[in-house]
Amino acid sequence: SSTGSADTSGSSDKKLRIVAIAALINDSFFITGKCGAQDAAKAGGATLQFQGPTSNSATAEIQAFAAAAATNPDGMLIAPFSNTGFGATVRPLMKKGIPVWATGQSLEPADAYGTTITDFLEASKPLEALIGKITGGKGTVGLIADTTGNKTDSDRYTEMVPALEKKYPDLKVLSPQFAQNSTSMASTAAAALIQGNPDMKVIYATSGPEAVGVASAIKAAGVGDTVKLVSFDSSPQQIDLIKSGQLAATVGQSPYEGSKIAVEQVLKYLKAHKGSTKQVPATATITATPTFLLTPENVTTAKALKYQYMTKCD
Amino acid sequence: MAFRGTADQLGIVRNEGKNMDASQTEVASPLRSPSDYVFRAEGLSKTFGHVKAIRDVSIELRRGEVLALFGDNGAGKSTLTKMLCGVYSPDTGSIEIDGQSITMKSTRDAEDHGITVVHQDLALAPDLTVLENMFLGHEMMHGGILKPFGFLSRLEMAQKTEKALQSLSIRLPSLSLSVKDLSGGQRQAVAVARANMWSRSGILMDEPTAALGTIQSDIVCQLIRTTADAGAGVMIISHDIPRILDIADRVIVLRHGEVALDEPIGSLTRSDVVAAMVGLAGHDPEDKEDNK
Amino acid sequence: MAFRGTADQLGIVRNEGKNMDASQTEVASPLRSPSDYVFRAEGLSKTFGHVKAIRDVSIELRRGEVLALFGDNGAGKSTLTKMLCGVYSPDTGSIEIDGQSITMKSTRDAEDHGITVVHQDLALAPDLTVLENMFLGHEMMHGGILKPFGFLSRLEMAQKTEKALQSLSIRLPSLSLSVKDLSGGQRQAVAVARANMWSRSGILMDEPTAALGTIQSDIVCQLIRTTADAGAGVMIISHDIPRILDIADRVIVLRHGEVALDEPIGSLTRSDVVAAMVGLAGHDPEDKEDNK
Amino acid sequence: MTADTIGAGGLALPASESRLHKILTNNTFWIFAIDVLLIILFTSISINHTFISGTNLQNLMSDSGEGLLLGIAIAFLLGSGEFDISLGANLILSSVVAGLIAIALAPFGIGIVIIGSLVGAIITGLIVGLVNGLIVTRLNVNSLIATLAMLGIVTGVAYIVSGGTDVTGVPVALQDDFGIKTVLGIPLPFVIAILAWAIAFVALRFSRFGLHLLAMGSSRPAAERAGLNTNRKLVTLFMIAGGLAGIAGFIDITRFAATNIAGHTQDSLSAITAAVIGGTLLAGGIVSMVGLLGGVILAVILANGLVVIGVSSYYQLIVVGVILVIAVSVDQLRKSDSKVRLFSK
Amino acid sequence: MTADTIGAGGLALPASESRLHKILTNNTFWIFAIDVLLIILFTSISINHTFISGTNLQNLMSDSGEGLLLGIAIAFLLGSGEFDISLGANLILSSVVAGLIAIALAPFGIGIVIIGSLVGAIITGLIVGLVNGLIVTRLNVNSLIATLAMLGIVTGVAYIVSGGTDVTGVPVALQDDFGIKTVLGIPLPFVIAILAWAIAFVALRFSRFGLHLLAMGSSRPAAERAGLNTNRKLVTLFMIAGGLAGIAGFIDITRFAATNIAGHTQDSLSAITAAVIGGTLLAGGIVSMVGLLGGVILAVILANGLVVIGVSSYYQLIVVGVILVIAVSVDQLRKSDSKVRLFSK
Ligand SMILES: Nc1ncnc2c1ncn2[C@@H]1O[C@H](COP(=O)(O)OP(=O)(O)OP(=O)(O)O)[C@@H](O)[C@H]1O
Ligand SMILES: Nc1ncnc2c1ncn2[C@@H]1O[C@H](COP(=O)(O)OP(=O)(O)OP(=O)(O)O)[C@@H](O)[C@H]1O
Ligand SMILES: [Mg+2]
Ligand SMILES: [Mg+2]
Repeated sequence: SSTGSADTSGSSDKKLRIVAIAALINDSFFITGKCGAQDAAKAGGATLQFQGPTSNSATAEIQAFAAAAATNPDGMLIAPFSNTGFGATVRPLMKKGIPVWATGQSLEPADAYGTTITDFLEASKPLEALIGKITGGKGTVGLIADTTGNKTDSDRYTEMVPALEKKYPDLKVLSPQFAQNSTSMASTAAAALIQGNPDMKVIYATSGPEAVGVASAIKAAGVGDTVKLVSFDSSPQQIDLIKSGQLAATVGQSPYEGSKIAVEQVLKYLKAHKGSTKQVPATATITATPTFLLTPENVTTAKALKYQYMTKCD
Repeated sequence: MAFRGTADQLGIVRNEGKNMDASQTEVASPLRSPSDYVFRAEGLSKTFGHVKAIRDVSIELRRGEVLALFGDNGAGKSTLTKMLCGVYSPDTGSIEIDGQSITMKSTRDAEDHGITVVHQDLALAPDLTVLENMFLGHEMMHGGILKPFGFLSRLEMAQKTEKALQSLSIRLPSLSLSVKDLSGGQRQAVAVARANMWSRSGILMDEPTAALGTIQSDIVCQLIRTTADAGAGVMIISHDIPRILDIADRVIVLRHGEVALDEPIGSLTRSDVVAAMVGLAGHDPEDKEDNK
Repeated sequence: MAFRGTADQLGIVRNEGKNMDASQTEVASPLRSPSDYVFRAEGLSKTFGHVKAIRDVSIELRRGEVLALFGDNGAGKSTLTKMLCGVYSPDTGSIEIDGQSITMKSTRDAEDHGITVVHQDLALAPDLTVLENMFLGHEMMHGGILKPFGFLSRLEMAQKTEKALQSLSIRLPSLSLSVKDLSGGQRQAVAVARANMWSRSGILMDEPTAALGTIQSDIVCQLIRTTADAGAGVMIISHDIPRILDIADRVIVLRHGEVALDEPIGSLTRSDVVAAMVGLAGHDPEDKEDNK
Repeated sequence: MTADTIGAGGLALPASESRLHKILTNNTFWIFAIDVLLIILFTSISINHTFISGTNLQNLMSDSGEGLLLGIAIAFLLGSGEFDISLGANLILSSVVAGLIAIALAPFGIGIVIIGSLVGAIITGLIVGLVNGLIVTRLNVNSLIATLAMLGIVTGVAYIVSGGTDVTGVPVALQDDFGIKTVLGIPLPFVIAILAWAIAFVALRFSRFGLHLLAMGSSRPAAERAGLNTNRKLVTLFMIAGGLAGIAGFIDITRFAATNIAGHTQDSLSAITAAVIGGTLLAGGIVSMVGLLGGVILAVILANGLVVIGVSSYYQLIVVGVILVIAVSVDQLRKSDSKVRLFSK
Repeated sequence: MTADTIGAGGLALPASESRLHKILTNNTFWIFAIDVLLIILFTSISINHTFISGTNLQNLMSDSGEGLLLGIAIAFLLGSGEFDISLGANLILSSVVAGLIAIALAPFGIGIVIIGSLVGAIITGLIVGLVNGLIVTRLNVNSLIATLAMLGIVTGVAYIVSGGTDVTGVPVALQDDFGIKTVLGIPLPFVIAILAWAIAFVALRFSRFGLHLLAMGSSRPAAERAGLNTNRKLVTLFMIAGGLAGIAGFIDITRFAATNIAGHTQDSLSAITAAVIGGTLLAGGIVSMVGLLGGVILAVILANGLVVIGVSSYYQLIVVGVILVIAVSVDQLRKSDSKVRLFSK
């Protein structure tokens, strides 16, 4: 990773330095976001640093964010693990004229200069329809999530489940089993759910590792034709599962787009307020980034490619 | 070649508040209980899985008496001692102190009844210093304003420890050495000095001289005699038969967990004791029923 | 009252392959090295922080000799022994075996030179059974097809262990008792039997009879005498001066880490030894310079 | 071996017979009793008793494969008085290496792929174990800190080797022909784990290796003074543990045809729990392989059973905790006298 | 106290003076030496030396507050020969309770809010500690399994009480007037932690409580035979540890004005690491409060410093691991003879 140019105190021709903090740096969602931010920074003539914890712990991410803030970068991107707890570091930065943009999750309270996040309600509509189609409104739907208390994860089902229950009264949606990013825990839970609910029709995995675990459980139990798997996110493993027909559909987000917009907006602000240490205005408005329901049928189309996460930025 | 000095010349230090100064001999014992027994135990027995370590043993310790407990290795001497001071709870039988039958759940109960113990495995905390081990459970605290904070008054304790060890003619390089850095004999001296310092009505000593030098062993024997003369009851387990016979008032021999001999010292000789230990001279309880 | 039997009557079992059967006395020793010293050590010293445990001690052990090492508690006997068998590495000085100066990094090295040890703290593994402790490091393995798997032949080892313990007149409830369930004396007997079984040219015994019964102590003393007569060198540390003087050929007394007396047994009496230990009769190295 | 005893000592009991008595009274009996109880409970509650059905038993078996392998590794190390917190990271690195090898060897057919990735995983595990052993024995670092440091180092290496995200494009045949394959109805991963368990059981009980391991754990000074080369033996033990973690890593990638570098953070702790519940002492010197099996089964029964009978995940945590306490305290009731210390001195 | 000695024994050294000598030679010196070295290194590398800047020093201090409190709790328990894996969960539950109280008391002004939520957090922590202590002493369950079970139970309870999501809407004043408040430039959380550390240091060194704690850890049978009521003392110790975790929970919610129920999984392990690096023995009997401080500082310097100088996260893991090994092995070099066993027998 490149350390930024020596002196960043506001002189105009100096390269601007932006630091991006991710929630989990070994996840393809955040790697794709990094690529978007890097391309935008290069285009805007700035340098980008990428940091973040390797285990999903909010304390570790907050500490990393505070440490990076202490190096007085020109602008910062934050992909918060949970949307609370960052205010104490974001507010002083914004006061000093350092714009902070949130991607992938909104800050609570809205202290950031701007936010690019998936509109989870909108994103879950096609998934709701698909589940309705597969189950015909009857049977049981299983839910394998990451950890409770992780809003980035819970947003993917907290609005969709009530909507499903309202639309299909006699569809039974089970309470979530938490797999903590562990494929084997997801597989254990899925196998048990299949066992415990003979009329299981669909299992919804809320992220990559969970989807891989559930797919393995379904395959091992040999119930591929009666129990369908749907998921959120489109990691390379999930794309393989779609191509092999083990994954009926998955919601692909556009983290590349989200981080690209974030860097562009931050650079736009910095160029417009060269060297100013005036308070950066915070806003609660959200720039929604598009999502796309990937299915075996459309997974190879050009449009679908834009929503498939990368593992390298070349 | 006179030894360095008998016990009384050395002015054995006793915990003033708690019990007799060595010099007052033969004065009516000021000890708490009027009854002249430290304890009386009836029908004690203890089994570990297959092993019947103690079978129906009755034993009593009178005040002012030195009771010697002999027995071959594995005869059950330590097991019996552990039952008498609350480390083990007896499978059967009862222990009576001051006329009431009591059950002791820990050595704390035994000590409350005035009985302290020198254990065969010494039961010292290796990582603690000598003075910390000496005063463990009997710490001397700072009075005055520091009272509520429960601070240890280490200086006072160091002086008392030093005096007690010197009385056993043990020279330690320094009092702040942890017990794990001491030699075998130095550790045993600390254990003996500790039991002696806190004893009131009785001391049970499980092979107190095993690792001690000859001089220290003689001093400990004299210490035992003087403590008994001062009114306390002392039960001593040892394999050093000649030395203990010199100071014992009564002798009990254990064989395979049973009492093979229980007689006042009278004209008992070393070979009588050994015969009872190995069951040659008709004292042999083994003939009754097999050990299994 | 004759004791149960002297050592040779009991047919003390020795590890056939390795060394002498007790009955062949006075035959030219078939031991490996021609030199008639088990070891020769010059100018050994060891300091623990402030404490100068051993100061410039030279000591040698001849084959066929029983060397008694006496000293007050803390005189440095165990520290010296630990240096002679590789547990501690000496700060200064050298140890010579078979004419070459060697450095021993562990007791394995000492054993390779034929020296086994009975440690004062016995160094037994409490959770292992008696026979596992006896054969730790010298296991007997199944031959034949099972050879490559390295399986222990427990039956054979159990028989050997039993014979060895019986020769010390120690009766254990069962061989599969873990050592932590044994009595103090039973444990020591296991340690002595082990050292005796694997010894070749020399045994160092640090207070081998401390916890043993009188009968067992006599047997161990005879065992030492017979082992020496059979050509091995035995250095024994003890506080049981009379018993050891009976079987010793040479006596060394340590005082404050220095040799206060090193003479053949001749007409040495118990009080000569004690005098040297406490430094009364002009043998006192202490006058030269202070211990600090 | 009916040795006549001098005097009345009870030497009549031949060593092996009393050993049987010893097995029965120790705590493995209680762990399996509780396992059986839970199986009966979950079977009765679950809808048409699916908990005991063939497929679910297969679930239980494939879930317990990796746990049993890591359990054997930690039981050996605990028995010798050491610790290993790096097992989870070792598993991840081994699965990453196995994945990359599988992709590279894909053109040469499934047989080559399986052998190549298994060998690669085991070698990786052995290397991590070797480094663990050398840090502990040569640099004299206590094994908790040494393996904790290696947890970080090995995880970092896994991220670098895998390029920061899970290995993609692992041949699915690895899953079909191995991961979820069954032999006589028994999942292959479980067969491997049980085989390793059997070898470990025999080695611990009857071989010199087992005796030396327990001696080092019971009293390290006693083992050293008996002349055991403890350093060399500890390095061997850490390598065996590493190799077992390597096999577990291979099984992990065959079960899911993908690595899971963000998972496995609690693997070492769950292995330690299964071993300690089974009677293996943290302080060393006492290991129970049968108890370990009971502990692993208990963990898997709870993880699967509570979901099958539909307990919500918050309450699952509480139920598992309560059953853990009951399992261990019931076992203690029997040993009234000897208080089992955490670190028995 | 110049006691004349009979014969030549060296009793001249008064106890306290040699204690100073003992402190210097033990390993705290090395830990702080490495801390200073790292501070110099990171300061020189970081862009215009921001590592040592006022704000970053405040970062370091507020980051180490919770770690130090948990470190004191685990050092006490390790010293007495016990373990506690439930500290992280205790912290979460306490912060949830504190959060809910803060919201409820919001109308009554910041003073009431702070006191109410602090008291609530401490009481929650004490209760969890009490239950830990009772399971260990009354049900005779070894403390690793007991606190592991409580980890699950307490986490489950925290999820139920918080409804499975972080407590939000916590009055921001809690953060502004306490969490990020500084007294003479020093963050309030750090002040509280250092105060608790000082009390712990004095209690351990000079009070009877400290002596009994170490005696129980050095040899439990010896402590029992000296008549100490070990059960009652252990329950007290677990409650103190729980109370400290409660305070850490309060600090957590004041720093971030929100709970973090998905985090804190590694808190107990990091506390144990800091204590063991500082010289506290896992087997009990030896505790170093000064060493603990050095260990906590080392952890915080590495976590913050490596980010400030821009080391990428993968390499951070490796660097931290390597420095851990160096820190502990350098300390061992000095003690050539006495091999420090993990579980010293
Ligand atoms: N590890 C150590 N650290 C500090 N001092 C020690 C250590 N080991 C022994 N010492 C000191 O060295 C001196 C000699 O100890 P050693 O064990 O050799 O005595 P010994 O002659 O065996 O005594 P005993 O007859 O009681 O066994 C003692 O004063 C002891 O305190
Ligand atoms: N915890 C235990 N478990 C099993 N057997 C035990 C236990 N403790 C003692 N024993 C057995 O009980 C018998 C008596 O032991 P004890 O320690 O009382 O003997 P002792 O008379 O003190 O012997 P010594 O003179 O050697 O100290 C021995 O055979 C011993 O093996
Ligand atoms: Mg005894
Ligand atoms: Mg000695």
